[in-house]
Amino acid sequence: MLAEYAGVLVILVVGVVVACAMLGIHLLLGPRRKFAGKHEPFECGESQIVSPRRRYAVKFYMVAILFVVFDVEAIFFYPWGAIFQDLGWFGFMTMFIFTIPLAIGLIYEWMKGGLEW
Amino acid sequence: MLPMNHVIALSAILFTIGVLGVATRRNLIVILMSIELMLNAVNLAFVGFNRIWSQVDGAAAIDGQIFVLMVIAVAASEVAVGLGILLAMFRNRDSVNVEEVNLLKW
Amino acid sequence: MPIEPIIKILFIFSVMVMGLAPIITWIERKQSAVMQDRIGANRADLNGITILGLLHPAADVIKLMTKEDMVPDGANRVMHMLSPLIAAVPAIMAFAVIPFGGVYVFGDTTLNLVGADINWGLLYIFVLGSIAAYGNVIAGWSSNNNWSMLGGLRASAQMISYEVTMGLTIVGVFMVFQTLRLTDMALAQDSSFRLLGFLDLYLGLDWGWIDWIRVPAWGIVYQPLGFLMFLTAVMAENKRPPFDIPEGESEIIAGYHLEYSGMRFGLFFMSEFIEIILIAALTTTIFLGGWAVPLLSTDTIINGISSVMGAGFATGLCILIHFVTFLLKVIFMIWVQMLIRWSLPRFRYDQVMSLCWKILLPLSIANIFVTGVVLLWVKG
Amino acid sequence: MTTETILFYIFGGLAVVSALGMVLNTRNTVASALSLVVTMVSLGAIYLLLEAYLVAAFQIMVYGGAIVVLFLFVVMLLNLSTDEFPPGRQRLIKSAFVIAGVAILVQILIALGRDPLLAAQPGAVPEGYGGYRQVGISLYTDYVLLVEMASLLLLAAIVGALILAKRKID
Repeated sequence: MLAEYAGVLVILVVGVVVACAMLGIHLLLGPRRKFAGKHEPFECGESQIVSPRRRYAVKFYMVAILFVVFDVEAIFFYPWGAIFQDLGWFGFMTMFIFTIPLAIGLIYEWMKGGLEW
Repeated sequence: MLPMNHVIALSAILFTIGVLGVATRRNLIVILMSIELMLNAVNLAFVGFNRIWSQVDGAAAIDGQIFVLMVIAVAASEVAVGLGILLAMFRNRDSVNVEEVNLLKW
Repeated sequence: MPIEPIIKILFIFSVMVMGLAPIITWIERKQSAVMQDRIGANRADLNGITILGLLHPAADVIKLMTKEDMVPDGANRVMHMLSPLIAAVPAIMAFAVIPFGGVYVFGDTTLNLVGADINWGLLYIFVLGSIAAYGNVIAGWSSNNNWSMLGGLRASAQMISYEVTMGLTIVGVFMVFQTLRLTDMALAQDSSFRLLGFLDLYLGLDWGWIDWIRVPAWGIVYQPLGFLMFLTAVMAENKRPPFDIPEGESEIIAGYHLEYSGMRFGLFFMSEFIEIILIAALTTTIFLGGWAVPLLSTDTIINGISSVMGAGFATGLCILIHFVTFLLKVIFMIWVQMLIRWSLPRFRYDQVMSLCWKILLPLSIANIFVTGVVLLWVKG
Repeated sequence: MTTETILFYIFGGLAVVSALGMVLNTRNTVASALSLVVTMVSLGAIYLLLEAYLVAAFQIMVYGGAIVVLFLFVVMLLNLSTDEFPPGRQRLIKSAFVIAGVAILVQILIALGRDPLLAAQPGAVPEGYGGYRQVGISLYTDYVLLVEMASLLLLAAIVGALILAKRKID
């Protein structure tokens, strides 16, 4: 059973080794000249006025909520799509009914302004 | 072939870690993450037991994995609503410490 | 450890990642130069030999390697180091399931030209995509910089939004080909059908030339809308112009990789280019017939050549033809992406988000159900 | 030991260590969330070893890729980077919790070691076990009602989350 996934393991190893090697060579070759001010976070020539560790708009959270819900919807679609022709009209109606509440949810969010930026 | 008792033992260990997280931590986010961990431990047990009973009366049985899919759907809804509650709580109390939420109404 | 997957993986890795990725930085420069009526990259030279500017990728690598490795004050050092790896490694790993050739029979052995022939190959790519989203958000968070943080949040919001759409736009293809395995999808497209076949099937017109007007049975023929939506979604997922809001230079300087220098930045940069190749390879495999030569199926090619040369040689030549076809299609799709990138101005953030949630998502669900009705109607 | 067993112990160990890292890390909640990602991905790998392919993919996509992203967003948006263990008397009570929990766990583990059913090796799986075809057929014939219920649950989640979070935070 593992034979199919041997390729995945190999490419995981290859990818990690190559990426780490790139970072490693860079660490060896790059110069190291530190002085005060150089390592300050870049802020268009100013010193940092506010810390980035602060609160941000909640809209990002709304997008993430929608994403989680629709990602779960999508995982129900994948196996359904791949066996669709075996399921026939019954499967079609199943998924149609499955989609209706989610469509209502999307429309509700749309109407409430959850999709506006 | 995997040692099945170790799979189930791993599930038990993860579940215990989740329980201890819920019991000891005060940050609501970490508590929710521990709940996710507990759900995952149960999922592991479902998949493991499904692997043991992969055939019932000669027919392939997949019910454990179906349950895992359902748990995934439940966990997604739980997280969405739970974090919504967390945001509401943060707005009102300016904290996500569960011990400061001791009023039924504010 | 079997030796066969190692060879196949190393082959596709060296061709697609190590070979093509530096070259497309050159393609991009030349393409932009052509479109802006300039000459383009031609300065890097060895003793006056420039080879059309092809030395620029090498110069880039040398430059990135010899820059100082900077970590800003107040940054989280471990995560600052880790996030370029999280962005680059999944992009590389996705090539394991891309078939770069079909299934060939040599006597009693079969050769399947794909690194890992996974049953759920397409989902494997989605899985890697969902992991890759962490690279940007961690980069933004760990840099201790306002612009980086905003860029990281924008990047992850955009990536997760388009991940859902990307998944749903492709369900129509699953429904047509009835598989999640990329090898099977490519094999299913290694054929053609009669464009006017309905004339003699339904109308009983028995004209001889109907057989000659053939169309390759590619995904793009079955799912033209799906192809357009998928291309849009994956290009937005890759965060390149016109969807480069997370790194919009004019607004948030460079976004999440603002505080990255040298090869750490290079890995982000490289992962974007690897993803261009991945998008090209993926759309080729799913929609453009993969390695299949248009209108010439594998059997036709092998039978045609083996009547002259012998079966073993014919199969070998067929492998070569298929691989070259695949590579040409991939380069064509890379060129299409470059064309889009240099033609369109950047969208606003709200436009990108409404394109995803208000247009692509409803359209892709409608596409799924229309495909379903048509499929069931045709199958009776 | 076969390769699969070795991989199982590697990923199982990774899962336990990162789960502990999530629970014990009080200084940095972002790191906690990222530890949780490692747990989820290791569990996905273990599902693969248990030949539950589709579930493994969905585990990493939804848990690793979606749910933890949501956690990470909330941690970052609210800047909840620190937390501390409770002081004083409560610490005593919670230590009792920990000891009781570990004691029960040890009991369970001992019981598991003696279980004859789990000690026996499971047989080979039937053809197509855990693939999308088998799971899909089962899901869309025997468990159709469950699928429809899941969709209603997700609708409830969207509406609930929107109502709870719709007011602006700052």
